[in-house]
Amino acid sequence: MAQTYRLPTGGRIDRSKPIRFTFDGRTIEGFAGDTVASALLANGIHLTGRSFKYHRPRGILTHGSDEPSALLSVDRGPGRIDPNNRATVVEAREGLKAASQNRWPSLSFDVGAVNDLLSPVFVAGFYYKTFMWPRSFWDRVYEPVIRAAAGLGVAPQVPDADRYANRHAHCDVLVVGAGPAGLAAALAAAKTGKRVIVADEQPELGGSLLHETTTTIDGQSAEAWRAAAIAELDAQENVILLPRTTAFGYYNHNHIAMTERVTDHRADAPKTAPRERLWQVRAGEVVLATGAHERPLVFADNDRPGVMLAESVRVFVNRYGVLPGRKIVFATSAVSAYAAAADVKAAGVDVTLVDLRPEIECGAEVERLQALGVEVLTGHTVVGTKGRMRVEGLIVAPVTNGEIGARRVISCDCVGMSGGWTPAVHLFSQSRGKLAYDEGLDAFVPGASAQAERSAGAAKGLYDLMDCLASGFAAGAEAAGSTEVRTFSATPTPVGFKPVRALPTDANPAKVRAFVDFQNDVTAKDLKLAMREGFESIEHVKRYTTTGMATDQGKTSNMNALGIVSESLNRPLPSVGTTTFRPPYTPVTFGALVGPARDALFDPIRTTPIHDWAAEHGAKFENVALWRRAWFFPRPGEDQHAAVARECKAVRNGVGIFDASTLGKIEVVGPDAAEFMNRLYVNPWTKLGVGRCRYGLMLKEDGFILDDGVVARLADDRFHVTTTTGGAPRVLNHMEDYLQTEWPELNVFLTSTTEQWAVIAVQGPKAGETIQNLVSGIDLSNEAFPHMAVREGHICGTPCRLFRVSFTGDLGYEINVPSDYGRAVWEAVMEAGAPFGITPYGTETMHVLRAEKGYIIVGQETDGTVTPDDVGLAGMIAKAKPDFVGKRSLARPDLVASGRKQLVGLETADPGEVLDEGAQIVADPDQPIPMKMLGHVTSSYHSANCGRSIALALVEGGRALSGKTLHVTTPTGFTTVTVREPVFFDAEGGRINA
Amino acid sequence: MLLIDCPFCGKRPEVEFRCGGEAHIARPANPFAVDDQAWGEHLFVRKNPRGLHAERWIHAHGCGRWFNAIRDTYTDRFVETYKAGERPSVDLSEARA
Amino acid sequence: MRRFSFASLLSEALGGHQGWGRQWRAPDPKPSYDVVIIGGGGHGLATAYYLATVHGITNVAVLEKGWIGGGNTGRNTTIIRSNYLYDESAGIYEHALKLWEGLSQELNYNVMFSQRGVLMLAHNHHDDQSFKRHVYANRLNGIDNEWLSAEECKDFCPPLSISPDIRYPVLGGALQRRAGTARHDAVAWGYARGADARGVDIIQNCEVTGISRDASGKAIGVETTRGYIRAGRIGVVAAGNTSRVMAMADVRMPLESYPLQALVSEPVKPVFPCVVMSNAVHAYISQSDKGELVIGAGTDQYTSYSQQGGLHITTHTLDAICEIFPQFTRMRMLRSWGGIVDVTPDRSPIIGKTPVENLFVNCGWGTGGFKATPGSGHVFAHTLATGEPHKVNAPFTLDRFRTGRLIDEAAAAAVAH
Amino acid sequence: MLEARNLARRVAPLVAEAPVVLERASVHTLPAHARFSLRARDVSGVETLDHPIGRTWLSEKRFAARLGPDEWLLGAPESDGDLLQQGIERALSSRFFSLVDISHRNVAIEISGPAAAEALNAGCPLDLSEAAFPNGSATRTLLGKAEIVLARPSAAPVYRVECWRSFATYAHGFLIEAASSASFR
Ligand SMILES: Cc1cc2nc3c(=O)[nH]c(=O)nc-3n(C[C@H](O)[C@H](O)[C@H](O)COP(=O)(O)OP(=O)(O)OC[C@H]3O[C@@H](n4cnc5c(N)ncnc54)[C@H](O)[C@@H]3O)c2cc1C
Ligand SMILES: NC(=O)c1ccc[n+]([C@@H]2O[C@H](COP(=O)([O-])OP(=O)(O)OC[C@H]3O[C@@H](n4cnc5c(N)ncnc54)[C@H](O)[C@@H]3O)[C@@H](O)[C@H]2O)c1
Ligand SMILES: Cc1cc2nc3c(=O)[nH]c(=O)nc-3n(C[C@H](O)[C@H](O)[C@H](O)COP(=O)(O)O)c2cc1C
Ligand SMILES: [Zn+2]
Repeated sequence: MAQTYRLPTGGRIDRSKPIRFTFDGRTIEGFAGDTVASALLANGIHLTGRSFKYHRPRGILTHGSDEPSALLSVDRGPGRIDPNNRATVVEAREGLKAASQNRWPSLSFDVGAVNDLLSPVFVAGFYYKTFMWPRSFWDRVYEPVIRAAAGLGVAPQVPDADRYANRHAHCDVLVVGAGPAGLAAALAAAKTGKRVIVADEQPELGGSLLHETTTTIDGQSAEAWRAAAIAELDAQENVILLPRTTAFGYYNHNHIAMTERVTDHRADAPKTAPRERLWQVRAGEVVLATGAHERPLVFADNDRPGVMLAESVRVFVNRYGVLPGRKIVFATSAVSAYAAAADVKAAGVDVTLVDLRPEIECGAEVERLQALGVEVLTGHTVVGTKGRMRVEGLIVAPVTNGEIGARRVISCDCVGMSGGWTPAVHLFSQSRGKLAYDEGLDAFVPGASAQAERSAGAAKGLYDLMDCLASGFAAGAEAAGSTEVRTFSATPTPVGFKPVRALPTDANPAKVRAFVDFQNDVTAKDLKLAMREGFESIEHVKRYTTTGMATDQGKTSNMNALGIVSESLNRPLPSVGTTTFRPPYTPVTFGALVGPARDALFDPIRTTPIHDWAAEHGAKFENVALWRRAWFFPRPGEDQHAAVARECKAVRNGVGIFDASTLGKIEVVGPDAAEFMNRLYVNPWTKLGVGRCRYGLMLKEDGFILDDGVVARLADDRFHVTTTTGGAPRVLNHMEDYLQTEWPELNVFLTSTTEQWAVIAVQGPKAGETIQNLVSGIDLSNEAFPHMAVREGHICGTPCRLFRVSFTGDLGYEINVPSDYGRAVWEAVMEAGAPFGITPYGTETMHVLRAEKGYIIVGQETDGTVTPDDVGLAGMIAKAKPDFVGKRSLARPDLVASGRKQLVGLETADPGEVLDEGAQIVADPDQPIPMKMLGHVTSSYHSANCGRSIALALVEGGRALSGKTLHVTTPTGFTTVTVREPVFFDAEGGRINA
Repeated sequence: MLLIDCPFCGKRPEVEFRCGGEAHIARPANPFAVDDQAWGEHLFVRKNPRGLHAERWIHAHGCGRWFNAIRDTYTDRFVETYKAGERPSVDLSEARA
Repeated sequence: MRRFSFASLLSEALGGHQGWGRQWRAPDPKPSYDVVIIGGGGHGLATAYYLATVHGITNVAVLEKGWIGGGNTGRNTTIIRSNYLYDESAGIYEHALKLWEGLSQELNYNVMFSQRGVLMLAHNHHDDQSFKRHVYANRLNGIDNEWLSAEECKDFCPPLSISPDIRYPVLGGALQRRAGTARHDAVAWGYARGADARGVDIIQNCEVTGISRDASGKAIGVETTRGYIRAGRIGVVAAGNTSRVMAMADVRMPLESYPLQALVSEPVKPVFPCVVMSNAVHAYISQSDKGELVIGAGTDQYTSYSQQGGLHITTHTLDAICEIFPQFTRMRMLRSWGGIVDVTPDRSPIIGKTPVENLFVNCGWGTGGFKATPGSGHVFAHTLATGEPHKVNAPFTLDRFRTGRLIDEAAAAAVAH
Repeated sequence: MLEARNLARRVAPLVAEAPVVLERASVHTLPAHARFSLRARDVSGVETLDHPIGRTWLSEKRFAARLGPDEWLLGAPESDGDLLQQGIERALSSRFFSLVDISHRNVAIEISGPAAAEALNAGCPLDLSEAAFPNGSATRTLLGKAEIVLARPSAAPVYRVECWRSFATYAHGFLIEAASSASFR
């Protein structure tokens, strides 16, 4: 079947470029320029899917992005399948596979259609009233069935084959919508030389001009005017024209988000091309020329395939050269449908027009249409349709003074309906502009703006073409700061309509199923039921009935729903108000929002200068904040346990080497540096000598531990501060905050040097011997360079800051060299240490070794609720200092109360048993639940050096419990532990100076 | 995304900034001179108004300076921004939304 | 109250559903009530319901400035769980979870409480340790929560990527099987209907604009847009607006109100069997009965009452979602929105007395109070009825910000090293 | 001496990365440079420093980009590092300042070509138009999820992106991805 409904001439499609795609497996022929919808119609297909709830046959209602019904799954190849595409916006292209949804086994025979028979039960909100008994059935039976029935299309199953791009852009004037109003606005703004961006969601700019075949503007055809306007804009450097670009969100401070569809329409797109591009535009001024949406009429069985919007019928005929039917009835309460009827008639179709309004209200249009040979029935209502898979007739009846006369069936294969127009105020409303109700238009129009924005054209409630052009030009000029005024001449547009809610009917309204929200299957009856049940707020009506909550967000239905609510409540429409307009205007792919932030670009992976060496030497890595750190270095055949045990022993018995480059480093410089340190740390700093180091502890103002680290004094006015890896940014921020805002009088500057220095920790009894031949300018002897000292000199010819510090309890050095030298120095140390069996170790061994010594790790022993005293570090607090950040809070009642959790060591009865970190501790495992928990295990390891497991824990009143037995949870029950001092190895601390 | 007028750099996008909460909360010169109640309030109690609000921002991914702003917490519009240590030109005690 | 059941639905179906009456009345305010509740969200309505059903106090008004359930109750991602760490939190959330388990039947209103399980993903060793700490604490508190390996996570949630090559590979997870979701609107409506049936007046479009106090300082009534109403006791349950309401009684609060955003995708056939939360990458996701993926984003960084936020918050969340569910990039966002959450310094609620006699407050639920709705209402009703806290809410005092006895779940889960 | 034998070689990040040359935007890594972070309150009269925030003083070999009221990023060829340092110490000798060597902290990447600004805008939220970001501009900002300093040393569409070294792989990857997307119309 080859396009039997295609007109021989006309339309904007490119007849020289035939294309083929499939719909439910069947080949469809069309032309470049078709949408899937227009091509289906050209092939006589209206039935495109099944509705959400009742599985009713549904077809194509509109010609644009407001489409609620014709939703298809689209397959553009592997990794490129997605559901719920509107047939009216998907551009037909070679090889695309479209499929109907929400039906099984087939579109024409759908088992789910039994729901339609049950529809008397399945009314709005019915599920709140039932499915409660038996209780257990909800999870196992009812809910799964409800879920399977809902949900429209099928989610993609495999990772996306496409890429997505992002672009921030700035302009003076952003014009959204490129119909006559938007084009006029762009022309006006562009002339000023200001930067202008014009975005329109359609493949071609022009909006309604794309289907105005008989109208003239300034003496030329609408098409000629359109083409000239676009050519003029395109020629200007300061203008960016963006077809296929939907402005979907209007955020604060004129931040507008738009998606550009770059490749979906192209069968030949290069692989590297992004599918979509997110534009984040910061606009000086915005002109919203987004047009208006036509309203359907609400009558019984108005949802049959073949029942469309009147203007859409016109669009398919004029723009796509497609006849949606051979015998078309228009049902309307609006004049605009007359234009549609006239154009369709001119295309050679048998046309009847039914107007709800009495003859005298209809004006001269009636005669004009009759003169073209169209039968016009004024004063008629629609009470139903014939046909199921496709409309076969429209049932109409005269209304006189509210009385419904005899029914008459007008046989037809397509219905074009129009209940008037609704300005597309979505973006205006998102911008927080106040809507004003226009009684004459029976619609909300933009009122006071909240941002630098103005509306124009039909979006502002102006429906006459001349007004659209003039208002667009004025808006564009004003937005660009120009005062230019321009008038346009154009063919007058027939405008005007009579607002109508549900159409009058002779049927029992309690039985009539007149659809308001087509996608969510909400009928006028449902709305009335909601109100009967007390859901009077429009927001309640929406949520109870789900009207306006479908993928079209009620573009075609919201005003009808509102009208019905207002009428039933007998309250004026503006006092009922609209529901809230929210982004996005039309659904936006997650991909566009994510943009390039996928895979390797999701989050930076920070690595150290020694990372590559570690990777080459088989390290396993762990994520720590954004960093990737070497975790352990298994040798062939070793598991983690064996590797860590070996690394631990190597450090204590010989020497180990550890990459500590990720430690945060801050250079604190200035005459007031020591005073600044005094105020920020619990420790005193004034007396710390140059060349000396001190372990510092820092609190938040609430008294809890924020961070710790070794601090070296390099000069009177210069400190080299280190922080934890994860804490580095936090600590610098904390310091800057106090420095700038609390103590601006201090002459101190902070500079992050985390990444300036590679840090190589060399630890173990052979550490000194390992490095001594590499170092020059530093006397490494114990006397000249004691524990907790710092020296500047050279290593391997490179300037270094050498710290004599230890996080292992053994003799240790931390070599700081400029990062680019890190790897070379590391390799040199490896070589120098070879005679001593130097062993690279990772974070896991580092953790074990420091735990053997009872050193805390901030974030592991502490958690944001822990004070210095809790972890046994109260002694570090400078007694003499009147104040430091957090000091006052340490005196709060709960922080000095007894029964706080304190750091202790734990020893399992079985030395081979390693407790779970996070395990909870109780005094009596036999107490009933809920049990009294005394604390938890913060660190727990097998210690090869101690020959047993070790653990640190925070335990209520723990320091007084030394020697006591407690019980710790295990995956299967409890185990017994003895409380002890939290130092397991070299309690006297002699090794550090060995 | 807000557009924030850094007193040093001019209008820049919100993602370059961090908000530091209510402004002009002076840290007591001698914290030990205030009782637990007052100290608790200093730490935790906030005006949290619906309307004009004086708040701290830092142009973290810009010039790195802390500064203050008056913003309407209902419309999210900035009334003004000013450097740390300066006072706003609007009288916040008058402001009620 | 007309009972809801399949039978009543069937019989109404025969009559075109003309017989259903209002689910709750729309009374004018009376001059005086024993208890006035400010705020018709889930918590306020539940409070009224339990005042009537448990304490027999029915001369109660719930005053709602807009439409009931229109605050955070109507805009949350509906995650319900009770696997909190501290005894205090576990106590109140588990109290709530037990009530959720029979709520549809109790209210005779299907709130669609779906115990589909909440899986919290661990992406690093710190998560691993922290989740185990929770799992063990929960066990000793009688709350179900179990540790799953990455493979078990995948079995439980097939769309999950457990590839070791992603930025933050999944190391495992903590699963609470009894946790899940519920139909948020139905919770408000069900409580409203239940309370109304017992005589509570639910008064919408009634904004409280002042709290009046007598010479002794005691709260005695409220000014509203529908006139003055005397009150024996007043309970403030105004979520994001608590600071403003309490300021009417000159009480300053340790609260800040932030926009919190959420979004839904277009509806699709069932693909997502449970709830997944990932704190490390900041993502929360489930699928509703109607088929949308319901995704929670983060708060904006500044305080605001505007119920909307910036796009970058949304994109950041979707980055994370698509990192662990890469097949979802072709899904589409259908709608996004914001609510205003009131956040305390320790992110735990405040439920109890205030410095003003007869004025009580229930606030500070921040980003996670929906799950507590029944429990919160239940204990707050007790507090209002007796003048003293229930043992479950006793720790959640305002005074803890003076003493430092914070209940800081977030700090306990601090991301670190 | 072991020390002499092991005289450390300098290995900068991204050294192995080949230039990526696309039709409308190309990405090159730049060799190591001397870099200093200068902090000072008062620079009045010091010609190389006393210019508006966001602007750069440039000579053939050196630059001083003013990132904030009291912060400059200083750059010079690697061999001129000491000279630069001495120059600053001399110019500000009597005033309070902090000069910290960050040559190894920062890594520079160059993106050039007609679509260079557009590619940067994939992750940089600033207005990079001629009027807003002319020749001589420099500022700290963001590129996706990484902080960068963005500089435009000349009138040509050539931009220098500096970031901390551990973010270099990300920033470099981001720019390549962005350059290829921007090259597609
Ligand atoms: C996006 C988002 C996602 C969330 N996700 C979750 C989640 O997954 N799980 C979870 O447990 N929690 C979640 N939460 C939090 C949860 O929604 C709230 O904690 C909870 O709903 C609060 O309930 P409420 O009844 O206290 O408040 P609300 O429902 O906000 O009710 C307060 C009511 O007070 C009214 N009010 C305010 N001022 C006045 C006045 N002056 N006079 C009269 N009435 C007034 C308001 O109009 C409002 O209706 C989320 C919140 C948001 C915003
Ligand atoms: N006869 C009547 O009653 C009647 C009623 C309404 C409109 N009209 C006619 O319609 C025309 C209105 O002109 P106009 O310029 O105001 O509107 P238009 O409909 O011609 O153009 C609006 C354009 O905006 C685009 N658009 C809408 N929302 C968008 C978004 N979020 N992002 C990107 N693009 C978006 C649309 O695709 C469309 O191209 C006039 O010709 C007028 O006569 C007539
Ligand atoms: C769990 C949940 C699911 C939702 N599902 C939908 C939906 O399917 N369609 C829709 O339009 N909105 C949905 N919403 C959003 C609401 O329409 C609305 O945005 C939200 O309640 C906030 O109210 P407001 O946007 O009117 O301010 C959902 C909201 C929640 C909390
Ligand atoms: Zn700045």
